[in-house]
Amino acid sequence: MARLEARNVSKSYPGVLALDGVSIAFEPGEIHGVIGENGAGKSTLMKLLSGVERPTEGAILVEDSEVHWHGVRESIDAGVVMIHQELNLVGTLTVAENIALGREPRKGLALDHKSARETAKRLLTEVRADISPDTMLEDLSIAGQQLVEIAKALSYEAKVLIMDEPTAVLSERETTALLDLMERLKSRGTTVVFISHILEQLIQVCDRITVLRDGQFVATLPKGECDEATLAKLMVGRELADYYPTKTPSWKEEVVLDVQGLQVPGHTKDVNFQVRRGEIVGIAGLVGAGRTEAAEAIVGLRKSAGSISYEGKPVHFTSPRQALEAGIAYVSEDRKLLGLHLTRSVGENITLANLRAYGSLLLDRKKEQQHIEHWVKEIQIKVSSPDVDVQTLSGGNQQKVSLSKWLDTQPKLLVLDEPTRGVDVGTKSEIYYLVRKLAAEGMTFVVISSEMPELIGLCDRTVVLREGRTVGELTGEDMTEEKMMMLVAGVDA
Amino acid sequence: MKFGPFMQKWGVLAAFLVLLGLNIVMQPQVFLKPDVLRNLFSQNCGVGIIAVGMTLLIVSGGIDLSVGSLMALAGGVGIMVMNKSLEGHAPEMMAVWTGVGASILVSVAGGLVNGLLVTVGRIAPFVATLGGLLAYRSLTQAIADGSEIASKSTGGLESLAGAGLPLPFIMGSNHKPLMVQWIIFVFLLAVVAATFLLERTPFGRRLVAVGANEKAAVYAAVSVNAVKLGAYAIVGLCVGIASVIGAAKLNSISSSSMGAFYELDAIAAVVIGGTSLSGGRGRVWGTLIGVLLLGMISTMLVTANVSIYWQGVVKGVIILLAVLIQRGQKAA
Amino acid sequence: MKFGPFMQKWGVLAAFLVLLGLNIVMQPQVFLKPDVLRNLFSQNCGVGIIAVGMTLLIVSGGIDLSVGSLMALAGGVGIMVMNKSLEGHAPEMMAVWTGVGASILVSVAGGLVNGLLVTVGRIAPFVATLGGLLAYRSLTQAIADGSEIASKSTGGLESLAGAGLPLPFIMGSNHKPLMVQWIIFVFLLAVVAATFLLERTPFGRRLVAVGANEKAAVYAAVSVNAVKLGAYAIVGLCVGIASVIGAAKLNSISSSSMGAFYELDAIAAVVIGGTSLSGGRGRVWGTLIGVLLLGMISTMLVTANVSIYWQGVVKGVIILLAVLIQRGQKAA
Amino acid sequence: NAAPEPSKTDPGTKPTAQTSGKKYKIGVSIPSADHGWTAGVVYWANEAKKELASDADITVVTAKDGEDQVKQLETLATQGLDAIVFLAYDTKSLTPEIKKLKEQGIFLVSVDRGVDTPVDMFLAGDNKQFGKISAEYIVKKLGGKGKILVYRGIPCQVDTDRVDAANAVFKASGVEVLQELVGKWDRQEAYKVTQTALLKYPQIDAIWAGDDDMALGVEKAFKEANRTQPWMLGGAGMQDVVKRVKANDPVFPADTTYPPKMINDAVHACVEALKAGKKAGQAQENKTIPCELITPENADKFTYPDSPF
Ligand SMILES: Nc1ncnc2c1ncn2[C@@H]1O[C@H](COP(=O)(O)OP(=O)(O)OP(=O)(O)O)[C@@H](O)[C@H]1O
Ligand SMILES: Nc1ncnc2c1ncn2[C@@H]1O[C@H](COP(=O)(O)OP(=O)(O)OP(=O)(O)O)[C@@H](O)[C@H]1O
Ligand SMILES: [Mg+2]
Ligand SMILES: [Mg+2]
Repeated sequence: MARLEARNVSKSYPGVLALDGVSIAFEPGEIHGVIGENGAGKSTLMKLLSGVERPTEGAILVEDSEVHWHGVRESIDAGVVMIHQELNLVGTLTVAENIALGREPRKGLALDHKSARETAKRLLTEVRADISPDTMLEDLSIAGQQLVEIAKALSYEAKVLIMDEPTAVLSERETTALLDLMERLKSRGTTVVFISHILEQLIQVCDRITVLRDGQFVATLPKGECDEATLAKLMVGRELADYYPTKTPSWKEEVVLDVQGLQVPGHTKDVNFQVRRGEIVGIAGLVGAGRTEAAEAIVGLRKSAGSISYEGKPVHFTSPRQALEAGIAYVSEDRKLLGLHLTRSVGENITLANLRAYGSLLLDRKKEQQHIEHWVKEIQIKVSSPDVDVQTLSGGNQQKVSLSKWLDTQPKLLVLDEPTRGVDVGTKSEIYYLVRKLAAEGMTFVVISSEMPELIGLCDRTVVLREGRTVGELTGEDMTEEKMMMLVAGVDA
Repeated sequence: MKFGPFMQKWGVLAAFLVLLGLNIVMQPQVFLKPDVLRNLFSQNCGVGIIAVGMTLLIVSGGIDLSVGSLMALAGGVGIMVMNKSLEGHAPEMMAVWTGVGASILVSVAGGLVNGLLVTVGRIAPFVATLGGLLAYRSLTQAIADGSEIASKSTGGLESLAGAGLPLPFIMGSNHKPLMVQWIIFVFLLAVVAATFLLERTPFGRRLVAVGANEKAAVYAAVSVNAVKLGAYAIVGLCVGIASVIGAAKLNSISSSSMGAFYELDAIAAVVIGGTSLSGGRGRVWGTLIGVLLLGMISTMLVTANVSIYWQGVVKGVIILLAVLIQRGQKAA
Repeated sequence: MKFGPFMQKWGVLAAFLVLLGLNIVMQPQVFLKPDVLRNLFSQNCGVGIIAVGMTLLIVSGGIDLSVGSLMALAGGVGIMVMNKSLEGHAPEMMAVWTGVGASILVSVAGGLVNGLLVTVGRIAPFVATLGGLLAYRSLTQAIADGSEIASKSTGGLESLAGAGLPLPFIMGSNHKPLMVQWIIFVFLLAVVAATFLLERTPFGRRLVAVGANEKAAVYAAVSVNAVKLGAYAIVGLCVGIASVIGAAKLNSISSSSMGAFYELDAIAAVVIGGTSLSGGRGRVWGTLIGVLLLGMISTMLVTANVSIYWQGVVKGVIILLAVLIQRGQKAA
Repeated sequence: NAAPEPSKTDPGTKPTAQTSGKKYKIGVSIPSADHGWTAGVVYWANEAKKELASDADITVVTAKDGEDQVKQLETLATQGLDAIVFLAYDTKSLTPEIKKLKEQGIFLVSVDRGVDTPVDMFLAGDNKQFGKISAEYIVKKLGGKGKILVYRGIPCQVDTDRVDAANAVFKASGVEVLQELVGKWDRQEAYKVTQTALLKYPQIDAIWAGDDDMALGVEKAFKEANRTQPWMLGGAGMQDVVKRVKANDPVFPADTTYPPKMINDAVHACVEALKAGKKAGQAQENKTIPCELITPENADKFTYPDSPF
């Protein structure tokens, strides 16, 4: 008897058929992976299964009886809990209060803070998060928030726990802890549904993996039959030959950016690195290493001390506008809050940073349209029309919009912060090729990433930060996961 | 704590104390009298209680423009019910309390109507309650023929706003122990209750959640509509209490001027107090100081004999200064 | 298109047309007169132009409560400058246009002050402009001693609001071709210009971006402060134009009542028109309909001889109904 | 425009109305009830509407400010009215519109405040006289010396006229005006500012309040503070106060008339004039409604049991 099942469900949004007659069943005590390209319908399917949205057609069944949920309360009562792809927490409440929200423990009339805090502490320990329950949520990094989200989901003690790309914002250490946690949940009989674009993780923990493509069910493979090549082929519908582009060194000797002794109060103490023209430089580090802050300081988003020189001249930008005028652009890791205008259209988002190129008084809408179409095609943004709101896009496609916004400004130096977070393998590979191609044409890249294979596969060189300091640099043959891991975590070889 | 965050947190209090200090220095003969402080509280009880309720509502992401009109309506109905009771020869205080009950009933009902328009009707709070601002006032004028509704109570109603506790050792300007009216305690009680509600109860935490991130609240299975409705009902209750205080003070209500502009004063006090108009964060004690600050400006305009034509400039500038020293705050 | 989204988009227009239809059916002798429609436009030019500016400001996430007071101040200063000019024996129309210039100067300056308080001062728009609401009005009363400021122009100032284009074939109720005053064209021009600005220019895109997600706008290299300042200046300009229209219509301005409650009417028109008070999306044509809808309610209350005491109820209920049919909209 | 042009708007009704006593269409435009006295005006206008229901079809509209009043008059003008009775919110602001109405041949009756152009009938209240006689009474009763408080209303021409006239009298006498307080013609407001003023002034001999509503608020504040109640003189002949004057209440030895009923008189006069065949555009007929001092002796004359003010 399946614990949770979707039978022939379809879901349509205005202009989009997101799901087309999908059937899927989850058994007790299994870890079930779900994969598919961006926009394949994974999140939509999970929203139907967790009562957030209702199917246009088909049925949802819990232990073989059909359910018609009207809201999250009912699905939670039935034992189905979902961690959404986008964070849904309250910034102005503490971690403990967020975890307790909706089911606060009481002492008389009042909220029982002590018990809420203890529960939070216990759950945070379970997800291996070193976070105080009294921290304001908005003071946490995205990774921290994601861990809180997971802790909150655990607190429901659900029978089915759906996790929609929980690892996208986590670094190695937290990811490993999370995969462990899944195993423990499974041994307690919980069903875990796990969505991810990192196939390696899926293969490691899943008992079965279901593949979706274009809103349709493709296949469900048992553990033994899953390997990266097969899965990728099922997802994309073709063979993925060379995942990373070949590293043809395209850089020149000229140093474009030279950062020396960069200090961002409270975040970095001594960041040093150089970037040459046409080079792709990676920056590795654990969450909290200060990579994002260093990048933000460079483009004028944060106050900093130390020296930065760009194209041979010392610079000190006080706003991204100045940085952009000099040719430096920064793609934020937090696409939801900082990278995108969710309530505006795809097209508007893509051209926002580059409006000057479309006229100073009047917008050249034809030219704008051409550029928008170019990017939608170039990096395969799956969208029915560029006029729809970005918030209706799937997570990975939103990431692509954020990327296009900056590519459209044609910067000389582009700083990418977690550029492929939530992007499917097929498109990821295409983004790598695009970056390589642009580098060959003379564009310079700084790539901040928590995925080591990505840094290794894409970058010419990787700078490692630890606790706000540059602790090393790896090039060529030296760029291996072991060496990088050691530098990142500060354990001596 | 650094200066910036310190001021962000305590700036409104600092502004209040500075203004009080200035007043004491410039007019010691008035501002050193304990009566002044007592009056400051008693005069601003009504708008203060409403502002306290409004704080909770604004934290939840709502707003209520109808409070002043609803106050007139509730007060008017209350007095009429009381008068009817008295005509039926009910004992004075019983009639008075019947009237009080009617006022509270009307105002809570009014609050619920606002809440239903916002939740079930899915109308933006600003417009939903703008309708009330117009309609409740008009209704009051209709039942009062545009004029006053006078109470037929002989002292009973007034007693609600009078009397109180004498403060030992502290002499009022009439050389008798200073009386602290009960209504001041009601106001302070409202402040304490709202603080408790906001910061110590599940409901309070849900108010914050709904105001800060409605979707997150939905996903956490919080009944968003119930929370919102609750917030509007609380404002209604506060309006009801304020209407009783207003009616008791003058033993009558004016259908056209009672509560006029209270919405603006209450919202101003909330915002000056450091609560963000965009919801999700707020503090009741700040509102208390905001109310007292606005009240003190009014007192000051009288004692300093500021020309009527310049009063607005003085008031406007002081408000801006009070808020400027809290700058760095998130935009409301 | 389904009914829901259709109504969300066109509901306000539907509400307007339904109300117009009802009025025509119930009072054909009034509402079939072309004068009535003409008056609807001419009477609401002033508040309409301000509402148009306010739409852009609200889209950018701001709000301006000071518009009514600033209008009085700008109008007052304009008339005084004109009178001085006339006393100096300047030619009538030159004096008039000098006054117009002064009004515009004052109002744009006032708008910029608001903008600076919000951007550099980092004060929440609501409070920043609440200060202006009080201060500008008070300043006007101070320069006018609380009474009216009469123009010394003999017809020149009035001519700005008079005359216009005669409509061929359409007769007014005085049996002469109906005159469409220039100010109506100014209003319509403002609507077109603002629509264009919002939808066809980089500035408009930035306004929207700042209102929808200010932080993301900063990250997208938008000069947020410049955009906000621009929005406040535009509102200032609109206020200036409205003040000239107001002064020209009345050949005087009343320091205490000119522009009173314009902030409320303008904001109401914007919200009724479907622009979200939380910023990031809005439409100028909706505001136009919102202004006309509110104007028609006022006209209707006069022509239908609704009892004075019930007018507020009627107005409130119609506003709510007009917004109810657009429901499903995001809360403002 | 000496003779009335034949009605241009609604040829059907006007001639018949004039000849056969059929219904006149009359518009009444007044400020909205934002304080006690204007509430009285609204009440009396509505009374007139009822009283004259058989003779005239009366539309009463209230304006929230001067501009609003202009708009309402514009709208009324499209209605084919025989006459308009108005109490100007702002006199100068209304003048251009009144000129336009005149051109349309509508019979115009101005009440209380004059506009800057002649109309057909003007029932004038006299705010300057109001200020003068009330102040003179105070000076006389105080014997030319003493300390008083003056209460102002909402800033506008009426308020300025009353207060300036009163102040002129006080200045010329030995009576000292301690302070002008702002009571906005409202009981609550006056009560509030008095509470504060009481802390400042140990001795107050009398009160000049520009309106009875304020006087009642002042009285309440004194009572609450347990202070010796000074006597006071308010204005506008509010019924509660008139009753107390009549009963020889020491707090209210007298009052000044400024009856909101003037609007009612005006509507009646207007209908009379129309019935008598008076036409628009002939000479202006002036009536001044004198401000009188109400004393216990003549109080009966000013009693209207049903009036809300
Ligand atoms: N609210 C909505 N309105 C319109 N279209 C929507 C909405 N939500 C999702 N869609 C569309 O449905 C399709 C499936 O989206 P979904 O989010 O389920 O993809 P996904 O498989 O989770 O992709 P990703 O890996 O990028 O997260 C997409 O084309 C998306 O644009
Ligand atoms: N020393 C510290 N003490 C407390 N909190 C810190 C400290 N350093 C960083 N943080 C918090 O942790 C977060 C770390 O994220 P940050 O973006 O700086 O790291 P990162 O190196 O960019 O890693 P990632 O991009 O993987 O999140 C910051 O937002 C900050 O709030
Ligand atoms: Mg997804
Ligand atoms: Mg980072």
